[in-house]
Amino acid sequence: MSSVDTHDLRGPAVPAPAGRPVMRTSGLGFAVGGVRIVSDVDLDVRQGEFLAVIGPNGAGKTTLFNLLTGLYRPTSGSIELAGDDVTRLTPAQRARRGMARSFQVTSLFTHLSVLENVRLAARAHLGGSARLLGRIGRGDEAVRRAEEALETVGLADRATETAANLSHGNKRKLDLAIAIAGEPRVLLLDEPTAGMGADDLPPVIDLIGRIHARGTTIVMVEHRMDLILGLADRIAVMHHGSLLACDEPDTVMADPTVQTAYLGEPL
Amino acid sequence: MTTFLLLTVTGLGLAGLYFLVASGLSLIYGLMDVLNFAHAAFLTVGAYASWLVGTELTGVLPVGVVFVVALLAGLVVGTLVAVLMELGLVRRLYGDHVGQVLLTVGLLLAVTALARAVFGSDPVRVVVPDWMNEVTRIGGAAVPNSRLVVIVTAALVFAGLMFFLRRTRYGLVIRAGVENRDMVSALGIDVGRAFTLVFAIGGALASLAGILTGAFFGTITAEQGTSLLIFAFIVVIIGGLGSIPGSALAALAVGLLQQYANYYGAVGMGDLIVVAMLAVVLLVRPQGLLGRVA
Amino acid sequence: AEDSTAGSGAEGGEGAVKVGVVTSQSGLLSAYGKQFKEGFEAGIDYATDGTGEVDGRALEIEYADDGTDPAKATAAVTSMVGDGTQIITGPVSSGVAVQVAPLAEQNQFLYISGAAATDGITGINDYTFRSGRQTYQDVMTSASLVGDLEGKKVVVFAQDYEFGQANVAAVEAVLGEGQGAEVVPVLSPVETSDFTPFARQVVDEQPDLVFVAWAGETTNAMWQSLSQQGVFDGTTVVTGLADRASFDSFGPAAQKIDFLSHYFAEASDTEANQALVAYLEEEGVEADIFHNDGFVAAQMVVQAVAEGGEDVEAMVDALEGWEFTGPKGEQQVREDDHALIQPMFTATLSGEIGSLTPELADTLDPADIAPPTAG
Amino acid sequence: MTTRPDHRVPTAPENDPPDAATPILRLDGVDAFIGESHILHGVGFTVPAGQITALLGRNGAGKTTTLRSILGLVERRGSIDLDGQDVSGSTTHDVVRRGVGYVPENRDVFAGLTVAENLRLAERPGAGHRYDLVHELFPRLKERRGQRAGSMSGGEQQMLALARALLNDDNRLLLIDEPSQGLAPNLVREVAVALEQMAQLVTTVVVEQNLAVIRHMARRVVVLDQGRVVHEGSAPEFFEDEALTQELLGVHHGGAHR
Amino acid sequence: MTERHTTGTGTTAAHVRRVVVVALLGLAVAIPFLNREVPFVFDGALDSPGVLHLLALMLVFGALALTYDLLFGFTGLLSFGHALYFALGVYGTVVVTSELGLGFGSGVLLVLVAGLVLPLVVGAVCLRVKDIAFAMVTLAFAQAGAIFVVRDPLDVTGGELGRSLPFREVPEAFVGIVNTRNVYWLALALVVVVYVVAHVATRSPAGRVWQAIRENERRVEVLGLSPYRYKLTVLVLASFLATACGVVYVLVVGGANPRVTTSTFTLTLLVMVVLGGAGRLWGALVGGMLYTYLDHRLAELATSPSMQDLPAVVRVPLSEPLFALGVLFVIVVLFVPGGVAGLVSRVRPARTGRGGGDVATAVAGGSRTGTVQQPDQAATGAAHDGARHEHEGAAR
Ligand SMILES: Nc1ncnc2c1ncn2[C@@H]1O[C@H](COP(=O)(O)OP(=O)(O)OP(=O)(O)O)[C@@H](O)[C@H]1O
Ligand SMILES: Nc1ncnc2c1ncn2[C@@H]1O[C@H](COP(=O)(O)OP(=O)(O)OP(=O)(O)O)[C@@H](O)[C@H]1O
Ligand SMILES: [Mg+2]
Ligand SMILES: [Mg+2]
Repeated sequence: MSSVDTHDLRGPAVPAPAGRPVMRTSGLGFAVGGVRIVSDVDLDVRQGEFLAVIGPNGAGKTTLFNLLTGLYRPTSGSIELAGDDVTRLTPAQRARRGMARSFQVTSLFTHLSVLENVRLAARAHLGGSARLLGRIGRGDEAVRRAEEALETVGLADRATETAANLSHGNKRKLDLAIAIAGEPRVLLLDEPTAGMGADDLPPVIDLIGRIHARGTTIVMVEHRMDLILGLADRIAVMHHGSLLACDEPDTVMADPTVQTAYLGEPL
Repeated sequence: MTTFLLLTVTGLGLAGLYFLVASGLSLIYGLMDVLNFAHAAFLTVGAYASWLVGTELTGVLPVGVVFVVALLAGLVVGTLVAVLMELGLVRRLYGDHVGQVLLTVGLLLAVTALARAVFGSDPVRVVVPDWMNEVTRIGGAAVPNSRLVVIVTAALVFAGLMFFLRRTRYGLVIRAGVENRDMVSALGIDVGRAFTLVFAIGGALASLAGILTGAFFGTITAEQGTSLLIFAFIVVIIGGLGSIPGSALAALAVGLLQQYANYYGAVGMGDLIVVAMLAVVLLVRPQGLLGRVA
Repeated sequence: AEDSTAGSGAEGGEGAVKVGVVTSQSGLLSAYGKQFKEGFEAGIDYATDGTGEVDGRALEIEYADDGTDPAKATAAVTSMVGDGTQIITGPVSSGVAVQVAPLAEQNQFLYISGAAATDGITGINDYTFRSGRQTYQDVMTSASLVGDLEGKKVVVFAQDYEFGQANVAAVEAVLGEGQGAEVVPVLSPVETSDFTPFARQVVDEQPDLVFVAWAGETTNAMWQSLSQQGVFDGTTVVTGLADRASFDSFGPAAQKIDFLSHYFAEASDTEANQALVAYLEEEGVEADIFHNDGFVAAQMVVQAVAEGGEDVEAMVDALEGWEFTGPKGEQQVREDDHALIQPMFTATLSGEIGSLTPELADTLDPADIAPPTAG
Repeated sequence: MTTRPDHRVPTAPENDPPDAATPILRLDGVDAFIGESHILHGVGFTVPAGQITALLGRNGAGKTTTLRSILGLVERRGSIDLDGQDVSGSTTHDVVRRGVGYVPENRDVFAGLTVAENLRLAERPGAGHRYDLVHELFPRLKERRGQRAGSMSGGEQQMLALARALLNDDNRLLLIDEPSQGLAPNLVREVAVALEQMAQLVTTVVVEQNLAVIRHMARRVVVLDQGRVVHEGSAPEFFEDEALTQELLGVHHGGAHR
Repeated sequence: MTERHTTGTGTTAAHVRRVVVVALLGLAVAIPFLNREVPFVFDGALDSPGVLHLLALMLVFGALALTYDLLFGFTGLLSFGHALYFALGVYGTVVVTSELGLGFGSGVLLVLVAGLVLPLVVGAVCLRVKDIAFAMVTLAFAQAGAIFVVRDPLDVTGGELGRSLPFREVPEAFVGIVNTRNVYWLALALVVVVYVVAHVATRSPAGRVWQAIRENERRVEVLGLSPYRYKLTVLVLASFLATACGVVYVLVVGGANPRVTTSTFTLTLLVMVVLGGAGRLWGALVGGMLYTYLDHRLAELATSPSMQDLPAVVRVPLSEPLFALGVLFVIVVLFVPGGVAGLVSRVRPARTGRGGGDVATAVAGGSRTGTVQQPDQAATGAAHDGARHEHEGAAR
């Protein structure tokens, strides 16, 4: 399980100096049929940081992710990735610039094997995969990476299983494996731990921490504060589509509005 | 002017015919996501059943009565066949859309071939009351009464379907059932029955269309259903997934346009214009004119 | 004279001769194919005096279904010819005939095309003959139905496809250029479901003669539209009489139409026709339009074998210029292009719908309606 | 009729021995199959009326399959006794009509229908419909009546899934698969409270991965592993026993991360 | 460590398979020399022109079904317009050789170029929509093609009669019944070429992506691949190969007929692929061959004397081959998911686990989403209604 350390985990292609924004939105807004779902979000994500995004249900967190990855076209504002304006780029183009994500609702290739699911992701990020010639062989880099990713999330023993046959929690793990297999520059995780068993949580949290530690920028939506606090460099709080705050964990947690709007009384 | 009027009324008649064929298709497709190729088979079955009864009774009863009895008989047989098909075959494949499409393709091929083997490849003549073949003068245009019958029937079917979908729970049950059958039964609802009912309605509508097509053309052939099916598909798709008003609108557009284009345009414009319309509508508005979107 | 050799000289009998009959026994034109096949059997029975042998040579007849599909027809022909068959007769579909005819030239077998009406088969190559009539003869017959057409207006009402267009062309040539009539085509698309506007168009032209060339399942609807729009009030309407099953499709207009006819049982009383009708009666079938074509094909096969033995070139020679009496009457295979010069009929329908019977109006002299030499 | 949720955690009626309650549900030797896979092997346990039973186990242990086999959504064998009647041969809708509410793990809201339509579909004829309770607990659902359920956020869909199960007032048994999934912390608490308050009326079986949520609610636990019941007993005792939770669920220091 | 994932190399199963393939191919090549009757199966000796002709037709349709499988079975593109490209090959060859006087070789070359250009243009338009809409737009284009052929505005196609190939322009080796064996070998070569191309393509990196698109197109996009480009690639490839099939078809049959342009013909392709097993190349090949065989042989059977003694209830339906084929098809869809290929893999002992990199295995019978299995919400939502706006990422 801890073999991760020995893996050849590459850092981002061109490491930007720490603290420089790797992703930035300005005045980002999204509306459907006149309903504003995300409004005026100015967010700086710094190179190599771990940014947690919290907020009540329906605050606009997933929508923000969809805007960042290009699944939605913003109705206002712009998005920069590593200094370039990517507002108009397709999801595929953004992904090729080093953006990867996991989904809140698991999104898999259900009839393919678990390994093939991850291999495709790895392949996509290695680029040059539109070839009509050649075959996927033993020494394939993508296969190697895929196997690593599966090992990491603890699905290695189910590699040949058809993805549809996995239990819910295991599907969630596979979704995470797909996201990390591409060794992205920026990794967006939407509630990656939902549905995961208590015994699997520590290794997964551990894993996310390690991915972060090797320089990947991580933005993660998560409702469980206990999981966030140890990891996040900063916490962004969304509410009613706007960014309420974005600051150090301690500062955010001390904020009374966050307490009432989001956390409620302790259990 | 008279010609234009005639074109318009007959265009409406054609629209009515298209709508009758499309309505059952649209119902099943919209609610159950089954692109039901076998619709044309129901059409054929209903038409031939009605014809059989009609020829048996001709001479025994007055023509008007024969027509009504034959119509009812056709409806019953068509509906029954649809129900049996749903219970025996389609039911096994819920949740597998491609499988269902394939199944209905196979049924269409088989039923059409069977009808040809049994009834021959020559058209058979249907008995209709003389009145249907007479004309009514509308502003100088001699409009065949059968067209008026089709137009009125189509309007009634439209109203009936709207009632079924808007005022009863079935519309909801089936739309939900298509998305996730298990979850609907987990709400305590017998989805199977609802699906069978919709198939029955689809079969009844198809046989109604088949019988009226017979009245419209005066003849029935085994291939009639298949050739109308393509137009019905086009109507359903232009109108938008599962939207009955959409189908009605598209049927109107297709019927009228085809009639005008055939007359005023170069020969064969009618077909091409319909095909072009389909392509354009889909490329501009992939969900169709009134299709469901967010 | 055609069967003078049949049945004689069993001594001289050499090997059997294989004959392949390729028709539609399934598919769209299966009804026609069935007639052709029955007619052929009747013809063989007649031309060989019931022996099935020609000069002691047995005729080994093999039947195949082409499903009205050229691919199946070529497959069947290939298989038969590959097995040593030298005579093929068949399709009732012009589309199939067009595909099979070139094979005859490629592979040097005798091909007697069946009921296909297309003019294109005439003169297509040395090995191809026809046993039925061609479109040109249809049109010429219709010309006889009206008197002098000089300066009159003729509307051709047809479907816009090969068959319809061929009729338009023929009418333009025969009635237009030939007789000085003004020819106006009104073409409807093949797939049209409502003919009302086209019927209206026909009426609006105020023609003296309407020539209707129609085939297929929409016939009934078309006639209905024509009568509804009042075409029959004061205009002569002419069309071809097809098989019996189609009589009812003329609807209430049936008695008002002047028909040109290729063949119906009541049209002639030649010995061959009597034989054909009698043979079919035994089978419980009423003689119909394409029974003739099958019968004639059989006569031609017997003639070819009788004179040509096993040599295809000799068979061709035997048929070229051959004169004989078929069910329709005296006919001749024209030497130059293998057109079948034959009589045609005009007719009317009488009786009630459901029991309409054709009545002969006139028999046209083969020479008067002979098509121009093709090629 | 309406149970108003409040933010107080009600004290569990401690001196009410769980096993004394009459079981409303009893599974015995249940085998379940999905396609060709044999998923459950002789699962048996009882669910006493009037309280919350937690169904626990690692990912893939068979918790969801257990709930689904009670409902007849998977092929099953064995005896499933619901309120004195064996339902192991019944169709899903027949089981549900006996008064069962179900919240699936995937939420499984009807994405193409509106919120209102989703709820309307859940209305069981003959039962009263507790819209007031549902709207009180999840005001969002009232605001968004006309929104297509598929366009709702993850948490909002979860609210809808819960609301569907809570709607009918003749429910006797609730089967809830991971209620806290995707819900914000404040809502998790409210839902937990509501479920606890209703448990007296509606016996509840909850599958939950977040032990912090379940440990205060449940009176009994059933633990599954690889399709078999490996533990059944009182909840407080189970959660106290660190060695046991460690062994069966792989959790360290008593469950939560907090 | 996980089991190494292989694509079939090195294992004994692969060896066996290779031996079988080589043996079958050798047998196929040798058929024209085998003067042997196969009672019931064929009507005549194997080396007779009739049998060789039928075999050649079967091979051509097998190859055509294979090209359709690339679209439908592998990428999940339900196209109702595949007949268009086959018809392009068929009519193109006939028209170009009779009208342009380029000579046969250059004529065919021209047709093949058209077989690349047309799908590129039409596909670029059609692929802007998905699912049923895609099926219908392709149908519309194919209908336009069919109308063009039957209406024949340029006076080149022969309308509904069709047109025969001017055989004097064709290389002599392929003309006449005496040369049927050459035509047979040509068809065999076509199958080999199409199979190899399809095999290589589906095993290639791009081929794996087709597979993935079929499963979950949106996910593919988020991974950084453009589904549009991949779909266009497979559409052009399959269409081009279909055009090549059309060219060979003309040489086998000797002419063009509007039948190959109809939507019924496309439906037939669908039937062939499903009969054989969608998503398995050899399955589609077998399906196409089997269908063609039955289509021809059932017709012969129906007219055979032995049939005439059967009671009408049996004889009448069987007189229409499409009835038997339709029923057979229904049975396969209902009871034999995966078609012939599915049957075979069920009989054969399972190989090393499903899906271990073998894409084909994973999809055999994969055209269905089981009812029991928990639906993957996002995926089902997107799949069954492309138009619906999915909150979790409908691209707009
Ligand atoms: N088409 C739409 N019409 C109306 N409202 C919409 C539409 N699409 C999304 N919304 C609303 O936008 C809001 C933001 O949703 P989003 O999924 O971004 O929330 P979230 O912060 O991820 O919530 P959760 O924590 O529950 O996942 C929700 O309230 C949702 O209902
Ligand atoms: N469609 C399927 N086909 C085959 N096996 C399946 C299928 N669905 C689930 N399984 C298997 O059944 C077992 C039990 O699954 P189940 O969903 O009941 O687990 P669970 O305890 O609910 O897990 P989780 O906590 O992850 O939701 C798992 O091993 C899973 O792999
Ligand atoms: Mg969210
Ligand atoms: Mg579960």
